[in-house]
Amino acid sequence: MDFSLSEEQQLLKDSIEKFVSSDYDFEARRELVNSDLGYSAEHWAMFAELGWLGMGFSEADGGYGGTASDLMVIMQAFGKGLVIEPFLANCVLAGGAVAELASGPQKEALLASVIGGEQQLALAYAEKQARYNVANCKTQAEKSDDGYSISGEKIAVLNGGNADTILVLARTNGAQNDEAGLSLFAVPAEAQGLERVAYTTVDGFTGADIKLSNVQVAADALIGQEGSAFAALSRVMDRARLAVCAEALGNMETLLTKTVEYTKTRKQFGFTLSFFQALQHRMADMFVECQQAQSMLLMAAMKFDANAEDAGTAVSAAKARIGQAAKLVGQEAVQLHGGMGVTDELDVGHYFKRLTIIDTLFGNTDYHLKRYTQAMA
Amino acid sequence: MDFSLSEEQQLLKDSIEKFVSSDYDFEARRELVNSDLGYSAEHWAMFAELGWLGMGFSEADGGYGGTASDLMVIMQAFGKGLVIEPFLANCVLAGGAVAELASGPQKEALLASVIGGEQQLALAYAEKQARYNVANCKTQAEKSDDGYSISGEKIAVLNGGNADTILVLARTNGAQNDEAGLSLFAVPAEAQGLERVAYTTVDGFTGADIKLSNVQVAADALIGQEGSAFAALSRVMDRARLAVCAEALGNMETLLTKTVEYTKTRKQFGFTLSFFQALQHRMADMFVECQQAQSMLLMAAMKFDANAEDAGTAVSAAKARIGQAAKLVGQEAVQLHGGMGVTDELDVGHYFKRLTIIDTLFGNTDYHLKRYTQAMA
Amino acid sequence: MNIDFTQEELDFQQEVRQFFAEHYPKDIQEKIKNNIHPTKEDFIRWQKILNDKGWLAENWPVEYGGTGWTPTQKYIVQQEKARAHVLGTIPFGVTMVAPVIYTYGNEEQKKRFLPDILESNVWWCQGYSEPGAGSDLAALKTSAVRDGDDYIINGTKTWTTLGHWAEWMFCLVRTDPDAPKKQQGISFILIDMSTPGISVSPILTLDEEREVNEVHFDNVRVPAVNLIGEENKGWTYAKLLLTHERTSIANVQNSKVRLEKVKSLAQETPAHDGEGILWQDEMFRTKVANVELDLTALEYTELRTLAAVASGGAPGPESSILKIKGTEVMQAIDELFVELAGYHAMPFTQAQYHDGFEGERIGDWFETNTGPHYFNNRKQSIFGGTNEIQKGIICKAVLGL
Amino acid sequence: MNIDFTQEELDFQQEVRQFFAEHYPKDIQEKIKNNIHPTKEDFIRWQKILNDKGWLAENWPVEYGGTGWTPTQKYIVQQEKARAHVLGTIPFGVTMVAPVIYTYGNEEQKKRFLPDILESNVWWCQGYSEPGAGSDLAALKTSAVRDGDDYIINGTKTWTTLGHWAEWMFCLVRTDPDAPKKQQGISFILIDMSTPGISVSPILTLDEEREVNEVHFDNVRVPAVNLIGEENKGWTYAKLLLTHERTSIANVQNSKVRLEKVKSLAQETPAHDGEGILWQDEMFRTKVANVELDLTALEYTELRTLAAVASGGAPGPESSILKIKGTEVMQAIDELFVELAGYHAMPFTQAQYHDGFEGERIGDWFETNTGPHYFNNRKQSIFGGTNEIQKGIICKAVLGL
Repeated sequence: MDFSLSEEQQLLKDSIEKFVSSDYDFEARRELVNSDLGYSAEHWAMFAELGWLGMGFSEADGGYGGTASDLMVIMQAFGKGLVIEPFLANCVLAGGAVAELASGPQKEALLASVIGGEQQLALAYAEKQARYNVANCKTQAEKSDDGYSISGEKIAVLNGGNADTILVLARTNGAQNDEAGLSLFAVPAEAQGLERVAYTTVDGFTGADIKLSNVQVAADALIGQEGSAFAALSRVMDRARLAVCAEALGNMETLLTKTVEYTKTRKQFGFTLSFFQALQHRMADMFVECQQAQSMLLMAAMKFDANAEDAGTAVSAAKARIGQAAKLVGQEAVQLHGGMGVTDELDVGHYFKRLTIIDTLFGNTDYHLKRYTQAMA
Repeated sequence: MDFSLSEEQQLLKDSIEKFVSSDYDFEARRELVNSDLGYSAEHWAMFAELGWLGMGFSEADGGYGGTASDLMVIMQAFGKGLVIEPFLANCVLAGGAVAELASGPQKEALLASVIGGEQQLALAYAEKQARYNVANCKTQAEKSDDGYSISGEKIAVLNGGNADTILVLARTNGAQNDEAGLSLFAVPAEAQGLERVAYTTVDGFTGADIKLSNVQVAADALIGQEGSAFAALSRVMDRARLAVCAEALGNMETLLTKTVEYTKTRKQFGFTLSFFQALQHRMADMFVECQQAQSMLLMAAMKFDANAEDAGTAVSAAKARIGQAAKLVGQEAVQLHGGMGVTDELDVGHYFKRLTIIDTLFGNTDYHLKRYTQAMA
Repeated sequence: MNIDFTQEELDFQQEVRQFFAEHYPKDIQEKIKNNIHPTKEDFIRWQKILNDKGWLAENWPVEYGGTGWTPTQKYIVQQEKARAHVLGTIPFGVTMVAPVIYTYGNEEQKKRFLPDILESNVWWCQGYSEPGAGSDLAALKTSAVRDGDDYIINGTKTWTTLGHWAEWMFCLVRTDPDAPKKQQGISFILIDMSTPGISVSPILTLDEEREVNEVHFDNVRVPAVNLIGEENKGWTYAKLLLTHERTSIANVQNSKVRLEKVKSLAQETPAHDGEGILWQDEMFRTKVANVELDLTALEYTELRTLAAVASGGAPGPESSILKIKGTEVMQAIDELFVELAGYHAMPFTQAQYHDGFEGERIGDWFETNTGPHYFNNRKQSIFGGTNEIQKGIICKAVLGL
Repeated sequence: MNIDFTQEELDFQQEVRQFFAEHYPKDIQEKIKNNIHPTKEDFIRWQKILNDKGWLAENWPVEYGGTGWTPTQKYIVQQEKARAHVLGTIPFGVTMVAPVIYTYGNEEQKKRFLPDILESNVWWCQGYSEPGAGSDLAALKTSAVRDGDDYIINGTKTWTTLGHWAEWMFCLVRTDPDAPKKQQGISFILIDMSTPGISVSPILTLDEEREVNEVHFDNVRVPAVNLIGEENKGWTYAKLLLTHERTSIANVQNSKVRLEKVKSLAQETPAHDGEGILWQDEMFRTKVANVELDLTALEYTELRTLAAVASGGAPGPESSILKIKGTEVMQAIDELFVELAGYHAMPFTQAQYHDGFEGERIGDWFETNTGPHYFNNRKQSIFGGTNEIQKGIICKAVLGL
């Protein structure tokens, strides 16, 4: 057993944390959130140049990393700074699905452009009736003469508004809930019959709801084998869960630091807030939750990377427990900041919003608690 | 709507509280707990004389009260002093079952002696496999020439060791879980074939596990009609639940008072404990829980007395919510008393023990939360 | 003890129900049902209707135009209001400043201000909090210096709810900076918001709405006749108002209606794993049940408090419970809504929830508002005296700690 | 980062497992499995066996007879101990006083005391807490006044666990009552419990067991050679010991075994409504799951702490987390056991859980002990520095508050 980061991971961590602390101030971020693109193209190019966009992929896939612990290092550092660039959507979800499923040439074509930061991808899997069950898919892809015709509705497609290519999960076979019969298609965002309603999300990221009406794609739009998408996407989901757990942990660490700092400076009733023991003990609780969250994340990432039999359960354990920690830390950080905590002006509330949405992403606390409970001997 | 006590109830409350505060000190109680009888015969005679033992019964049944709110007044006051005399077993459980079920002459015979304090009763309904479901009864009563022959095993019979007569719930018909086919029998404690293992309970009360092997009773041992016990006992259970909720509230009120007093006198780090804000806020939480518990109890008692359609659900709501409050208040009282809280010497731990057992009695928090959840629209 | 309504009370319930059915504007009702933000005009229109019926000033003495309702009647009205999705009354005039005016104001002030409050002709706001003071309300610094028949006021107030709609403010100012205790030397004064030197700037909350404001005073000249009661005694008057604020803050009936909505939506919402409905999920049901238990307890705690007030007492420090549990329940319900919305808690669709939106809606009506509502409502445990302050009040005034 | 054991570690695991299978006395194992209180002789017998193997002093440096185990090896041993229901080692000698002796004692003291500790020839107890001091350990008043070659000791120690079995006590005494800070003027001294003037009286805990004691000193004459290190520096030595105490307090592996027991019992226990089994009850399963999540997190928090200690640091203030969460988890498991027992949590059957009981048992083996165990275990969050004290340490030493 070894809990330490590799030398490369430590360097990566240091460089992202340096970027975040010196170049990613909150007011600049606010401008990015309010911009048309919703993030900084310059940052994205820089991430590509520094190799960060390749850290989610193995060397075989043209990347420089690819383990869950690599992702953890990146996402935790991004979480500390509330980075809104679409790393998760491109390099974990869509890119991850391609890496899992695609054949050699497809992989090269798509992943190189992701790692190079030249193309924006999105993964459209969620449907309203499905909640957090990836297998529950009503979108249909019917074989047509020279390819497929896809129809259906997808919601909450991360980066969906900015994506050049959207990877759409569709059913080529089977009933609505079947794990078999799911396939993944690369659909150009500008394809005829594809309508997207893009939006900023409540936590400052971007997403889209997408409607496909008889969208025609060529046969080579199919990523990998027909009917083989479920297992691959399940694995992508678990990696994405670990990624957002790490991001949440970064969020929480920053909130704890900021809360401690704030209470040390803010005076009331003639004392700094940090003098009040009731508040002190609540910050101690926040600290304990952060530590427990860190432990769960390490445990789950290590099990995932070791291909442990119970890796999926471990991921759910982490998502559920970190969900609980995030709720406590997020709510307490806001509460201890008092009125300022609920203003748009201060960054604290925005960390809280991100934590709230992370809980929803890829199955909320209860979904994973239940998955864990069902696996429990 | 009216939340105030009647004049009689107020007088009753005052007189019990006076008895408890001036004549029921903790060391004297300890001696009673350790005595052979496990309670004070003198107290019992006094309770009878003052009419307290009749407060659980209507005037028609020879008593002086009989509403759930009457019971509430008594039990809350008893709870404040951790009174261990077997009021619950005699006047709520066994006596209550007789009042619900018995015919005129049977009633007179049994209830008069209970109200007069001359006879000790116990109600034997619980069976190990049944948990908190009264209908789940394996004990059988088979018709014999001149009466019934009863066989089965009962556990946790409150006052079972001291009882002169034991009211035994037995099946005269139907399958193990049927609500129909349950009958109640008055069995002399010394009947042949009745073995009892008496014990002190962990909270200082007394109880017994009872085994019946072909116990012969006469036909007139049957209380009320054959097969009619379930509805009556369900009602008795709900009254008993309200009674122990009231007792728990009394326990909690004393714990809050004692904890506040203790922290005001105990010094640490140069200050009284009450100076420490983290502890202050926890006592505020205890206060809030006591108030919420009081509200639930009033609500449920009033609905029960009004024969409201949702009275049963209201009782479960109260038992569940008060169970939650009791856990918080009991554990916090012990914790805030530090080492002293976990000693046998101090009364605080004994209140905590009683609260723990009250949660178990007649269905624990989760049992009632589930009953509530199932009734929820 | 008894839980039933009398026949008179049942009749009153019918009357209230019928009045709302007939006179509560349907367009406003639709907005409330659909979480559309009401406008200033909506509030005024409805309050005028209520006042025409004589039902606006629930807590005022009858002599000033109050209803004279018993606690049970008030409870019935609260129930019926929630049931009919009735728009809330803005408290700053009728609930907050009015009791101070009729209790401590002089005859002239009563005549001048109370009628306009009853008729909703004047929109009030509250000038208590300051940027530097936070929960330590009495540490306020906004100064009022006597100059002839006026006071000259300088300073900044903050968290001024709907201050950008207000024509008048009731305000705590420091008239004696040298008083030995900070609670002394504070005065209670009424300020015309159109007076030169006053500027109001928005503070956006986490839902990016303008609800609260900072109000700046730059040598603002306020006639001394606007002072309530005695100079330097303002803290006493303000405290009366704070307990009044707290007894109405539990919001029990609204929470009940919202919790019912959670239940009915859960019957239409797929379970988290997409199989069956969420209402069949025991984890979810248990959470709902636990909130409902707390809410039921709170309802009876509120009723007990109101009964105690009616039989003589002013609302005591026990009212702090109403603030603490009331806000905890509200926020727990917010969390349930977010959970119900699932992925559709994510889109930020502010315009959908304002008057006049005509675009394509994203998500079902409730979904995309759950996040902003949850975020905004974190203020509930902070504003109006944080829940920590309320616990402090319980410790000091009830437990004697 | 990697989670696997190396081949050497797997071999070690086998060795440990086999050793326990072959050498751990079956009669003691049966007691532990059945919650029978072990006797003093049981502890000594087993500790001697462990020491013969060289496995008693897990944390000592190798030069004094320690194992030299890596954190992973210690973790493996903990796992195997829990798995085989191995009786715990009494910490007062080998875990607590020994590190102080080999770190701060002189050569003569090391020679005199360490071998008897290793061989379990001498039973130690701890003399830290005092009736008047509570959590404020440094406020201790027991005085030691130099008189020739001796100290004369007067005062009272309390919560002395198993003090009635002890032959020696390590004790904090005040040697300078005039020191400017209360942490100064404290000395660390070793006391033969058979010295005249010492009396030990029981304090019963909530399960009515004698586990802790008060120890009274009435002009007790203790040779000055028993002083550890320098006079008035005892607080420094004591602090070392406190952090050692805390790293071993999480009890993760025992909690894991107990939680597994909860699960298996739940499969044999009827549900609360008597229909089906409790293990099928989602409310119960969810509670178990939540405890297990916390416990898993704690296990990795402990591993991280041990790894940090191994790579240089002394156990830092982070070890307070182990105390807080470790005891919370223990107590949560106690609650699950009480819930499992149902009505059979009620009978008080103390004698059943002591050596030599031959009467008729009431309830299944585990049931009637759940209440007393739960009550007794409330001490876990109080003794060894209350959880409130631990939070204070986090605030001060980690968060800088």
